[in-house]
This record gives sequence, structure tokens and C-alpha cells, in this order.
Amino acid sequence: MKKFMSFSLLALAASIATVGFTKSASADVSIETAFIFNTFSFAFHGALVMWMAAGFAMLEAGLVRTKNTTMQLTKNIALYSIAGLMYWVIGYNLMYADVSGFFGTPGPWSAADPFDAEGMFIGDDAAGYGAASDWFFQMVFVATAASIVSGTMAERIKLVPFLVFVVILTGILYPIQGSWSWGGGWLSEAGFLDFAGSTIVHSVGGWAALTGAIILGARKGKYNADGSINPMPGSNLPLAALGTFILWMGWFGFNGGSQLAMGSAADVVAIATIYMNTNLAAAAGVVAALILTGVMYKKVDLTMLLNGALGGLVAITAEPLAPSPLLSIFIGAIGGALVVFAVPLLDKLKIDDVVGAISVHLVAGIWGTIAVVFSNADATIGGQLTGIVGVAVFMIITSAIVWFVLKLIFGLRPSEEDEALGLDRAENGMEAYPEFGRGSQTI
Amino acid sequence: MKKFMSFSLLALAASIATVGFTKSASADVSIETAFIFNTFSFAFHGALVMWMAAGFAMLEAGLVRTKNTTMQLTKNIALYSIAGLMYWVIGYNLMYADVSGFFGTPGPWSAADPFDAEGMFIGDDAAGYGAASDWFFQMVFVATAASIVSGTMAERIKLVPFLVFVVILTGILYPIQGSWSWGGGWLSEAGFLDFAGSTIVHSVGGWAALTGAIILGARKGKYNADGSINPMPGSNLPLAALGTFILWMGWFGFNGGSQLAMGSAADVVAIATIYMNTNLAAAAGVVAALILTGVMYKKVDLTMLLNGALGGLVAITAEPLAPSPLLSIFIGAIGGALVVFAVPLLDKLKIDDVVGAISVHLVAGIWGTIAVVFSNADATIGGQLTGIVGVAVFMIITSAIVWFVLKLIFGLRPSEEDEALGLDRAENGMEAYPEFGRGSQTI
Amino acid sequence: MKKFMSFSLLALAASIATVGFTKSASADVSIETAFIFNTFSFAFHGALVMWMAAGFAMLEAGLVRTKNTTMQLTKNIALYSIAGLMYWVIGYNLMYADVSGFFGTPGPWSAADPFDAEGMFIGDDAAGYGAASDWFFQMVFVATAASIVSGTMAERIKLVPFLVFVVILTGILYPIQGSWSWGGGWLSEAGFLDFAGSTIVHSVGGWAALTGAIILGARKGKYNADGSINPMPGSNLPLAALGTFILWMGWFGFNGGSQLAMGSAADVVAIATIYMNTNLAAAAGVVAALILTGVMYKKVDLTMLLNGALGGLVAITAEPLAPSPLLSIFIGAIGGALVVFAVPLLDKLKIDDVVGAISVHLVAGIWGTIAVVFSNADATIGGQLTGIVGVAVFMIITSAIVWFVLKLIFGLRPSEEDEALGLDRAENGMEAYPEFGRGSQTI
Amino acid sequence: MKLVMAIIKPFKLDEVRESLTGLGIQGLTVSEVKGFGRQKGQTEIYRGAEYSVNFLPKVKVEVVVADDMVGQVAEQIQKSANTGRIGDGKIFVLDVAQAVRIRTGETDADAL
Amino acid sequence: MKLVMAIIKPFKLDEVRESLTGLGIQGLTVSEVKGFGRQKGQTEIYRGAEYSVNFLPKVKVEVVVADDMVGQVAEQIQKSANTGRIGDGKIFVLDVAQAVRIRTGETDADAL
Amino acid sequence: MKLVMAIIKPFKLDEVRESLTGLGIQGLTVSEVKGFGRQKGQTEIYRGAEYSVNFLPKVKVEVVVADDMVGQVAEQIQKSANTGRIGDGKIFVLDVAQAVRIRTGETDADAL
Ligand SMILES: Nc1ncnc2c1ncn2[C@@H]1O[C@H](COP(=O)(O)OP(=O)(O)O)[C@@H](O)[C@H]1O
Ligand SMILES: Nc1ncnc2c1ncn2[C@@H]1O[C@H](COP(=O)(O)OP(=O)(O)O)[C@@H](O)[C@H]1O
Ligand SMILES: Nc1ncnc2c1ncn2[C@@H]1O[C@H](COP(=O)(O)OP(=O)(O)O)[C@@H](O)[C@H]1O
Repeated sequence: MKKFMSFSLLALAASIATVGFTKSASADVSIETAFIFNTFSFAFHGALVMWMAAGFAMLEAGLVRTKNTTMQLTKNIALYSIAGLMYWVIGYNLMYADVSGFFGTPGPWSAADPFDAEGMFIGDDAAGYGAASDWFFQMVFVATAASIVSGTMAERIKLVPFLVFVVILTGILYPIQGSWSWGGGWLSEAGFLDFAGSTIVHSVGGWAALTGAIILGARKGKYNADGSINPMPGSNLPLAALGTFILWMGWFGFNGGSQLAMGSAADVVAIATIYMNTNLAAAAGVVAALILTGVMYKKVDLTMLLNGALGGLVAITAEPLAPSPLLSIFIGAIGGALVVFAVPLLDKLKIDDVVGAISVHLVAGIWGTIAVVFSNADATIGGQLTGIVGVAVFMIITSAIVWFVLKLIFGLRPSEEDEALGLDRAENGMEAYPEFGRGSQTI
Repeated sequence: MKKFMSFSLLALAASIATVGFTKSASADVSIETAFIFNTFSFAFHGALVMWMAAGFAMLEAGLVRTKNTTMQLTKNIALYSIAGLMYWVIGYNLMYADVSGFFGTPGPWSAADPFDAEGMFIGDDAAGYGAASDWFFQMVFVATAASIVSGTMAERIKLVPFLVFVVILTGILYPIQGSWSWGGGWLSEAGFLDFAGSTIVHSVGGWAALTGAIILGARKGKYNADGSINPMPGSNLPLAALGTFILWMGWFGFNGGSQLAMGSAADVVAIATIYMNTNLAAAAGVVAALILTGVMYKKVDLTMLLNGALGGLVAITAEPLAPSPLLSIFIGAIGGALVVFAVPLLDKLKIDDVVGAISVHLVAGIWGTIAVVFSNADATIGGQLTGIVGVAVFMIITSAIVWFVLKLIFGLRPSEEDEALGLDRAENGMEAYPEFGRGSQTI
Repeated sequence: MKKFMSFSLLALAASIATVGFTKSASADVSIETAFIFNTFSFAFHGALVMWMAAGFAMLEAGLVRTKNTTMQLTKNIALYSIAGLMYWVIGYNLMYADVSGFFGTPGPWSAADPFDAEGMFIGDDAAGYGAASDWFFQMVFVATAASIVSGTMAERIKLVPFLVFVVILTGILYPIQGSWSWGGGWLSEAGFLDFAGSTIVHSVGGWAALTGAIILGARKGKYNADGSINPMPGSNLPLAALGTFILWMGWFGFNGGSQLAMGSAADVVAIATIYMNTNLAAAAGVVAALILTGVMYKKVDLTMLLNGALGGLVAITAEPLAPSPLLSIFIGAIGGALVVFAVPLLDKLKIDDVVGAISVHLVAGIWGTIAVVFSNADATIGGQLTGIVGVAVFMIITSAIVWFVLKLIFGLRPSEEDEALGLDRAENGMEAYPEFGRGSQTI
Repeated sequence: MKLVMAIIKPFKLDEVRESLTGLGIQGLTVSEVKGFGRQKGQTEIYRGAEYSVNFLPKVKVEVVVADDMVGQVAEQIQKSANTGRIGDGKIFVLDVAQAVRIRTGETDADAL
Repeated sequence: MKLVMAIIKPFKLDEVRESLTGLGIQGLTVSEVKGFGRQKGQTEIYRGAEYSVNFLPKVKVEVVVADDMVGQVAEQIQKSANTGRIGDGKIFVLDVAQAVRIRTGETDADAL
Repeated sequence: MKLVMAIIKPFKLDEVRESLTGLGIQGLTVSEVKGFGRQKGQTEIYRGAEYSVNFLPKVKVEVVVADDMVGQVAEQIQKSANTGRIGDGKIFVLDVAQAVRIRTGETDADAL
């Protein structure tokens, strides 16, 4: 029920009460001071979430094979850029402007701030904030959803259809479903609660990625005829680890900023609590993956630890404030453990998810959305499942349609030869590490 | 007209009014609270700009060839350190202390804060801030200018003359021209406007780099006798992409912090608006480069997308607050597009700019400085051109003199053999990736 | 005498006075506004310190050989996670809850915030802050101590005994000694001053690492029978440089956040001053190492510059507020210089410190702790030595015991064959760069 | 004994290996090489500058076999590495005077 | 002259080099290769999927020596590269028709 | 046919390639190797510890040519790879019994 934002501040104030703190009645923090804190919180936390774009880029560049690394970087910087433009052109207003129940009012975003004609501050609400800061914070979220798709479908989708999908995902699909909950539409009325977006951001990307991966098919050579799997190890694990640390850091912005205010003691305590719980869940996800892979495989799989951290983070995202530390650890540990089991399961189903994004963002996202009921008295299993299923149905159907149309128009896959050669040479005409090993052009 | 800082706070308060907001007249934010916000804004945004030093280091390490990577890292960490020392020893005061019109008063910086002998706060100005925070914020800017030089002249300049140039650039050249505008000197009186430094920081670095590149000459083998070009591809594109993301993030500090205050609703709204516009311009720069290289070359050149992002960022830097989102997108897109054309143009002129820094920081910087007139009613073409030309003349002449003197004393280039061997072995005695490919010492 | 935290706020307020500023007597900043600032300072600076975990991971991954890179990343993400869990389970309370003089009260941490039953803010102290923010900030420090151990003992310690050591270090050893000083125990009464932890964090890690390195022995082949040394160059210097830049940035959080408050002009000026001094010391460390290696070896050793930056940072950590800029430069330069001499000295003693962590964190940490007397009138040589020696004796004895017990139970070293093969294949079953050079699985 | 040295396209390596193990070959050695030949590299554009890639990635397979296997081995390699397009590579056969298995000291045919 | 080509385990390189310089050998050339042989790679698990590593890292040492040295050279390599475990590698000896030192133009025995 | 194998300094590769194409050679194969020889590596200092670099980067060029070309090929390589300084490298010539072009199945002289 969070993130109603500009259009439902009263509901917001009410919802905060439910998670443990009310705003101070003593007028201890002036309206303008609160306005500064709130606005800065969006700007600062938004910058942290922007940083997650780098995290996804590094994680994915590290987990693909060398011959597709340049392309993976290209996709990541392009998708972040496209998301940022589309969300201004249409996305924000479609999600938050006069939401009817099923979507808002498309059109470019523009600011409305509490200043009079002379530029005097005339805000009258301790929950006020600058419009641009809110736009910025919301914008960085949509890019996250698109990053998930790029990770799963890496190494075998052509650049152009991928980018067109990103245009539609970030401009239309994400905002429409977002309007249902954070925009104040039917899902929020159905009692669906998703604090920072386990479902609304992560599962949305996950469903689009899953649908895409099925339609696109696996990388050539990944699954052998006899049912065995041919691992294609990530080419640069330090990059993958760096990406994970970046995401971890950025997640303080993702979850902390989703408190949507910092202008009271209650809000800032909430933010600090969210930082703590977010960190505990991620740590628990790592330790769960560490123990599980150590015990099951006798060797510790670093890529699973990285995915485990992210699984823990995604799981705590639906409710990072209300849980106790112990419950946060539990939610994160299960999130990490689910990833360890989901990754090979998807392989068994011959769904080729290059970086484990479906396991991390969709599977742990569903878990986290359900786990809200453990700590938030306002949440119901029914409400949570309604949200999960509603978003699933919408995203599967719409992305399937978009993917099929793109397949018709552009074709999704490069030629077999181009796939074997690598997208870097085929579509970028350059190599990520031209001088290393056999890729060298200098010899 | 911004950044008068400690020495012209009244002028500052006036100038803020011109960009759209005035400070709230209601005494809603106490003087001390405003002081805290302002000071924290400098510290926080300064830390983000410091982070750009890492961005330049990674970008440049990724775009040079393996054999010069260690040296490029050495130059980057050394230049950031030297800049930080020189700006304390002499630079800050030369730029801001009692500026006469053409320069300030050289000497080490020292703090003057509004506390009485007992340490009681006695500030009486809502625009006040801690002196050290301002020093810190100004200091990180000067390092940016030096990073530009290191990128252009990479792979063929010896360490010692480069570092001596950095000493002079950061201690003397940058502060002198900075005193003309941000220090309140003649350029600011001529009506020259450069909010965060498209000209004052980026073009300054760009002119020094251009002058240096011409005097130094191209890397051996870069230009063939028949006029054709011999590309020397960057050795590690993930590092280059990482560097770009770091710079993008740091730019929120660069532009946002240049509001120079956060102690009022108007200021924080300005900061948030700057974040938004900065992001839109960078995104537009990426998309412009994506479309242009895709259409012109049929392949998408990742290095151009990275440069395009930076071109958009540099372009919006001269005025990141006043433009509408649409105008920001336009300014950024042109910035990115200019880079795509400037890079091959410089090659045609046989000016060897290893990382594209002249195209990014100088060309897009000039564009951005001119584009101020589109949104800021106080700006005039005349005033802007005066600034561009004034800085150009000063920087070209002074850097040329310094480069020639350094050439006489130390010689600028390593021996041909050392250049062929790579500076890493010649001057560092170590390799960046000793175990990869043919560089391995273990076999 | 700093960091008494929740349990000795009065002492804290007193100690701040000693370092140059008192809190404003004018009630200019409301209690709740100050509470927000203080809490946010912990959260923000804590996030920066969390980021140091990435810095250590990259630095260490860059300085080990390729065949141990995956393991080094595994150890780093695991130790950060374990530290975060253990410090909740027992560490925080052992360090800060009802400290008797020699340790606190073990048990899981839980929050106590100044809100009444209705969630109204009832704080009455301008130095107040949210409990979770303090926990978060303290937690990230303990991970730093553990990172030091992983760096020194890299490439030859098995994963399981290492992780068990981390459990004990972060849950028990670090908190116990921390309770002596920051927890208000006997060392703080003895007048020992260590603002942000040159001794309490860095030397603690350093002593554990030194003890461990001696018990563990050197990497096979590192020291030849004839006394000569066989360097094993770091495999990826850009990663090492990135790690250093990350640590540098994170250090603003480490030292700046250790002001423990931001709710007054005096506090925020202190924070800004700390940023400045921290940066000056790091810069001076780099320049010292640059000049020394340039002069002594005729070639500039990048890895020493990186270590030099860290040496400067560690040295200024014990007192980053009181020194003048010039003194900060001096302290940092000596810190950097000490590292340049300590690294080969340890090699002569056949103590194999893979990343130079003992030189950086222990040697420069001792220097920094002593250097407090130059600027802080409350510090005495006696008090400082008491702290250095007290911590040394405790850490050497306890870690030696733990290492010996772990040796008995698990054995510390992998088999010679596994060490030759590399821990990545032996214990992770995967390679960091599987496609590069001879490690490739695809050929 | 003969050393059969084949320069092939990298993505054909697995097929070649399988075809050789099909003949009972128990060992071979592979290296990464760059080939210059009739197959000209594409013209690429890097930062606006056109250039031609002279050296293309290839894989060198070296396998020592008894004299009577050379014909089949060469044939199998030629078949399995063939795409029919320029740049498929070459097979060269060289005489080997002696072979030793390091582990056991066995020589010649026994060493293979 | 003969070319002695040895495929050995990478960590044995230094011992092999030292044993050869002990014989007065003044030069040799080394490359990184991958070996497929009786020594099967371990079965590894990557992200839950089992697979066997077919190609193992080896080092190829090439040294050209006068005919009368071949025996000692092969013997020294065989001894110093030996661990007694599978995968120790092979030594192959090939005829060399001619040798030239590029610096001086000296040929054959003088070129080594 | 003969296999001419040259170990040269890396930065001489382009000159060597051009001198060979000047002779009408249409293909060659190159690999990255490390050389140990009379040319001793510099003594380097890493983190205060001196050590000598034993193995230096070299490039191996392999080109198979008809018997009557061997003289010219070796001569051209010797000239174009020469710097006159120690470490310039070696040229070795080996007999090739057979050559096949994988694409077409052509053999021997036609395969080159
Ligand atoms: N004379 C030669 N000596 C050594 N290697 C050669 C020779 N000719 C070709 N090669 C190798 O064979 C590869 C393929 O040769 P190329 O002429 O491109 O095509 P094709 O094999 O179809 O005739 C080259 O890239 C090179 O590695
Ligand atoms: N017939 C062969 N031709 C070329 N190289 C071979 C051949 N047989 C083995 N090798 C090389 O020797 C290495 C060791 O061989 P392997 O059969 O595993 O063990 P061993 O040498 O103990 O018999 C292989 O990895 C491969 O590089
Ligand atoms: N006997 C040999 N067998 C194989 N390669 C050799 C031999 N001697 C030298 N080389 C190679 O030739 C390179 C140059 O040899 P070196 O003795 O250093 O100088 P020069 O060629 O000037 O005599 C060495 O680095 C090595 O790669």
C-alpha cells in the first residue's frame, strides 16, 4: 500500500501508522525542514538506486561469456537510458497521474512544487517533497525491472528487439501494473502490500524475463540432447562480485528511500531500520547459499553466493521495515536458499537464464511478497496472492504478445553463426578484452 | 555567476534568485539547520565528485592498451592526490581569496567558521556553511580537470613531466581562470554564466589536453603514412563501462552540489531538478550515440555510447537547473551526437586523443556553455562566448608554455623502445594483468 | 574516548568539547531535527563503510594470483555477511551493553527508540539518534577488521577455518576489546583516545592477521632457500586500484560518521573537517609512496601507491578532526612511507602478507594512534601506548589460541597440490576468468 | 609416428575431438593461435575509423599417432572441421622420431 | 638437430627449466596449451549442473638441441616433470633441418 | 614442404608478416609464447623485492612453404625480425610430410 506518492498522501500517512510509527504531533520539525529532508531522501536514495544500473551491468558482464560482454554492457547502459527517457515521456503519469483503477493518464511528466509566484515556499504538509525528486526516485526503479530481462536473455537476443521491448516495458507495461498498487489502483484497494517492490519491480522484470526466455529458447549448446547440461561459466567473476556489492549498496536506496519521507524522527528511524533489515537479509542469503552449496556440492559456488545475496535482498524488499532482525534473517535466508534450488530447476526445465535473474527476482520476489504477512498485520495471504497473480497474468500475457510481435518484425535471435561468433563481433564489431587470450587483435 | 563562495555570499544569494527560486522568507528553517544542510550538501556531493576520480581511472584504464594500464592507474591516483594537496597549498586562495579581477591571493587555505571563542555557533546567514566543506567540494573539481589531460595524453607521456604539469594545472592555471568567474573576477562581471563548469572545469581540462596532444604527437603507429588510421582498441571495455557509470553517479554531486546550498525548500528542489536534468541529458547522450553509430556504421560502438553519456553530462553542466526536461534531453542529445562526430574528426586531424576526452569535455563543454542561453534569461551569447574564448586563449597559451618547458627539461615522450614495450614495464616495472595472455610472468 | 554510543552519551558530549567545538547553546536546531540529522548521519556514513567491503574484495581479488581469485571473493562476501549476523547475535551487546570494564553483556541486540506507545517522538536530547542506525554503523566497522585478515592470509588458508575465525573475531574478540574503549571500559578510563579506530579496528585486524600469518606460514615458493624472495605479482591491478578508490570513498563514512552526530553546526563542521583531513592524509600517503618508490627503485610501484593511500587513511583514523591540514598531510605521509618500508621488512622476516594488510593496518595504525598526541591535548603518550599494547596483547594471545585450535580441528592449509592448483579449483570448483589464458575451459 | 597438426576454426574443436576419440585416439594437445590467410578479416569500424582485422582466432590441434593412423586421422579432421567456407584451416603432418610418456618412461607407440 | 617438444604439468615448468640449464641448454620456448588425455578432468558442478572438464591446462616446452644431446634432454625432462600420476605428459622428438639465429644469421649448431 | 618456425620479438610481427606476403606467402599461423634464452630479463622490483624475469614474451610464427621457398623465407624473416640486439630469436626448419586444406581437401603444394 506504499508509494501512493503525490496522489494519495493521506492514504500514505495512514499506512505509515500501520508499520509501527506515527509522525510526531509536536511541531518539532518545521514544514520546510521536513520538506528538505523528504526531498533529499528521494534524491540521495535515488542516486543509490541509479548506481544499481552499474551493478546489473557488472554482474551481467561478469556472468556472460567473453564474446558477449560488450553487448551486455551495451544493453545495460542503453536500457537505463531508455528507461529514464520513457518514464518521463509517458511512464510516470501513466502510473501516478489520476489513476482510474487500471491505469493513469499518459503524457509527459511535469513538476508542481509548493512555491508561489515569487518563489516563496508555501508547503503546508510535513510529508511534502520536491516533485522532481519523486520523479527521479520512481524513474530509477523502472530501470531495475528492465535490467532483469537483459540478464536472463543475454548472449542470444539481438540488440534492436531487446531495446524495443525495453521501450514498451518501461513506458507502458511497468507503469500500468504499478498504477494498480503504488498508483492507488485496484490492487491497493484489494489490500495488496509491497513496500519497495518485490512483486511490483522485481517479479515484473522476472515475469517478462521468463516469458522472453521461453519464447527465445536457450543458448545453442546449453542443453545436450541427452538431457545433460553444458555449463557456460561466467567469464569474469570479480566483475560479478563487484556488481553484487554495488547492488547491495544500492539496495539501501531502493528499500530505504521507499519510506518516501525522512522529515520526522519516525521516518528516519524507519529508514535506519530498513537499512539494518536489508543488510541482515542479504547477509543471511549469502550464508544460506554458502552452507547449501558447501554441503550439497562439497564446493562453494561463488556465483550462488552472489545470487544468494540478491535473493535475500529481493525477499526483504516487500517489507523491509516491519520484521524484527530475526525475521529479516529468516526471510533473507529462505530467499537465498530458494535461489540455490531454483537455478538448477530452471535448467532442468531447459529455461536458460544466463545470470539467474528469474530465480533471484521472480522466485525470491514471490517469497518475499508472501512473507509480508509474517510481520505486517494489515497484510493478508489473499491480498498478497491477488497481487502476485494479478501482476503475473498481466505481465505474462502482455510480454508474450510483445515478444511475438517483435519476433515477427525483427526476429529475436541472431543467426547461428553470429551466436557462435558472439554478439560482440556480430553486432558491436568490437571485443570486450581484445588483447586477452585468443581474442587478441594485436597478434 | 555561481560559486562565488565564501567571498561573495551576497552575490550568491542574488544569483540564486535568477535561476527560478528565491529563498523562503518565512523563517521556517533555522539558521543553524540551514547551515547543517548546506555544509552536508558540500560534504556529501563532494564525496560523490571524489568518486569521479575512480571513474576516470577505470574509464582510462579500460580504454588504453594492456601494456599501459598500470601507468594509467598510477597517473590517475597520483593526479587526484596532487590536486588535493596543491589546492590546499595555493589553489583555493588563488581562486577565491580577495580576487582582484584576474586572480586571488596565493597561500595555504585555512578555515574561518561562524563560531565564537567558546565554540558557540554565531552564524547569521541562512546561506552559511562550514569552510572545510566548501574547500573539499572545490578541491574535487580541480582533480576532474586534471583527469581529462591524463586520458587524452595516455600511453605516450612519461610520468614525471605529466605529474609536474598536474602540479601547475591544479595549483595555478585552473585556479587563476576559476577566479575570473566563480571567484568573482572579470568574467563574472562580463556576464559569463557556467553553473557547474562546462567551461571552467571541463573545457579547461580539454584545452590543456588538446594543446598537450598536439605538442606531444600521436602514439607511434596510430596514423599510417597513407592517411589511414590504425585503431588501438581499449583493452578492457567492462572497466570503461564501469568508469562511465561511476562518472554518471558522481555527476549528481558535481552538478547537484553546485547549487551550493540545501538549506531551503527552493535549494533542495533545485538540487532534485538538477539530478533529474543531469540524468536526462546523460540518457539522451547515450541514445543519440546509439542511434548514430547504429545507423552510420551498422554496428553499435559501445565506446561511443560511453563517450555519449559523458558528452551529455558535460553539456548539461553549464546549466543543469533552468532547462525543462525536454530541453535537457535536447542539450544532452546534441552533446552525445557531437562526440560521435568529433572523435573521427580529431583522428582526421591526426590529433591522438586516447579516450576521447577532448571530444567529450571540450567540444560538448563549448556546446553546453552556449546552450545556457536557451534557458537562462540572464545569459547572453556575447557573455558566453567571452568566457569560452577567454578561457581558451589563457589555457592554450599557458599550457603550451608549460608543455614546452617540460619538454626541454624532462622530455615528454619515452624512448620508442619504451613506448613499444609499454609504459607499464618501462616506468612501473610491472604489468597490469601479469598472468593473462602473453604478459604472463608465471610461465 | 569516542563512540560510547547509547550507553554513555554524557561522556560523549563531554568528549566532543575536547576536540574543538561545543554544541550550540542556542536551541536553533530542534531536538527532533537534530535526531534526524544524527540518525541519517549513521545510516549514510554506515552505507559508505559497507561499501568498503566491496573495496576490500576488489583490492584483494586484484592482488592475489588468478588461481585464488574466486576464493578471495568468496571469503570477502562471506566475511561481511558473517560479521553482520554475528554482530547482531552477540557482538554489539558484548561491546556496548552495560560494559563492566572488560566486556559487556552478550545477547542479541534489540532497539530502544525514544517513542511513546503511540509512536510519538519523546526524545529529549540533541545528541539522540535511532538505535538501528547506530547498530548499522557499528556493524560495518567489525567487517573491516575481518577483511584485513582475509587479505594477509590469502591464497593458502582453507575456507572453513577462515570463516570460523571470522565468526569468533566478529562475534567475540573485536567486541570485547572494543568494549574497553568505545564501550567505556578500562581503556577509556586510562585515557586512551582512538577517534575512528586506528587501533580498535585496524590494528585489531592487523594483529589477528599477523598472528595468523606466522602460524599459517608463507605461500609455498614465496621465500627461496637462499633467502631471496619470489614475488607473486597481483593478477589484476585495475581491480586493486578500484578497490583502493572504493576504500578511500568509504573512509569518509568511516571517519566522518565517527563524529557520531550531525545535529549541530559544530558537528557538521567537524564532519566536513574530517572529510578534508582524511582526503589530505590519503593524498599525502600516495605522494610519499610515489616519491619513495620512484627514488629508491627508479620505477614507480603502483601497488605501493595504493597501499600508501591506505596507510595514510589508517594513520589519520585515530584523530581525523583535531589536526590542521598541514598536520594531516604529515600524518598521512608518514603513514604512506611506513608502508613502503614495512612491506619489504615483513618479507625479510618471511612473514607472507599477500596484500600488505599488516603494513597498512597495523603499522600505520600504531603510528596514527601515537600521532593523536600531536593535536589532541587530552591524549598522552602513556594513554596511547596503553591502548596499543593492551589491544596487542589481547589480540595476539586470543587469536593465537583460536588459530591453533582451528589448526587442530580442521587444519589451516590446503594440501600442497591444492595450493599449487589454486583454491579456486580446489575449494570453489570454478575459475575467476575461465576463458582467459591457460585457464580456459572452452578450449 | 607422426605429428598431425591441424589449424581449425575454434568452434569446431569439440567436433574434431569427438571424431578423433571415435578413432580411438586417447590424447591430444590444443593451443590458441591467430591465423593469417586467404580468409580476410572483416572490415571493422572502431570509433569511426575503418580497419581490417588481419589475424583471426584459430585453434591448433596437435596429435601424435602411429604411422598407420595418419590417413584416418587426417581424414577425420578434414571432415569434422569442414564448413566449406574459406578459413577452415590446414592439416600438416610431420615426422616424429621418438615419443616418451613422462609418467612411466614408456616410449614410442606405448607412449601415445 | 632435434626439436624436443614436451607437454608437462604447469607447476613443473621451473624444475624442467632448471634441469635443462643444468645440461647447458641456453634457450627454450614455452607456450600455454590445453591437454586432453587419459587423465580425465574432475567432474565439477557449476550452478548445480555437473559437467566434466575435458581440457586441462598444460605447458608445452620446445627446445632445439644438437642430435647428441637428445637423449639426455629427454631423460632430464622425463625425470624432472615426473610426479608419477596420470597426466604427467609426453615428450616428442622431431627432426630439425636447419636453425638460424636471427640476430647474427649464424646457422645450425651455432644458432642454438 | 617445410615448416618454418620462427621465434621473434612481438613488436616485429607486422614487419615479418609483410616481408612474407611480399614473397607471395598466403598464410601463416602465429602464437604467443614465452622465451628463455641468453637475453636475460631485466631485474625488476616488486613491492621492494628484486627478482629477475626469466621468461620474456615472444611470438612464434609458423609457416609451411614449398621446399624451394625455404631459403628466401628464412632470409626474409631473419632480415625483418632483426634488431641486432640479443633476444631477436631463432628460425627452425622442419620437414612436413603432408599438407591438406580442410575446406577443399586439396593436398600438399595446392593446400598452402
Ligand atoms: N602456409 C601456411 N602455413 C601455416 N599456416 C597456414 C598457412 N596457410 C594458412 N594457414 C593457417 O590456416 C588458416 C586458414 O587459411 P586460409 O587461407 O584463411 O583459408 P583456407 O584454409 O580455407 O584456405 C589461416 O588462418 C592460418 O592460420
Ligand atoms: N597422442 C597425443 N598427441 C599429443 N598430445 C598428447 C597425446 N596424448 C597425450 N597428449 C598430451 O599429454 C597430456 C597427458 O596425457 P594423459 O593421457 O592425460 O596422461 P599420461 O601422460 O600420464 O599418459 C595430455 O593432456 C595431452 O596434452
Ligand atoms: N634451443 C632453443 N630451442 C628453442 N627455443 C630457443 C632456443 N634458444 C632460444 N630459443 C628462443 O629464442 C629466444 C631468443 O633467444 P636468446 O638466446 O635470448 O637470444 P638470441 O636469439 O639473440 O641468441 C628465446 O627467448 C627462446 O624463445
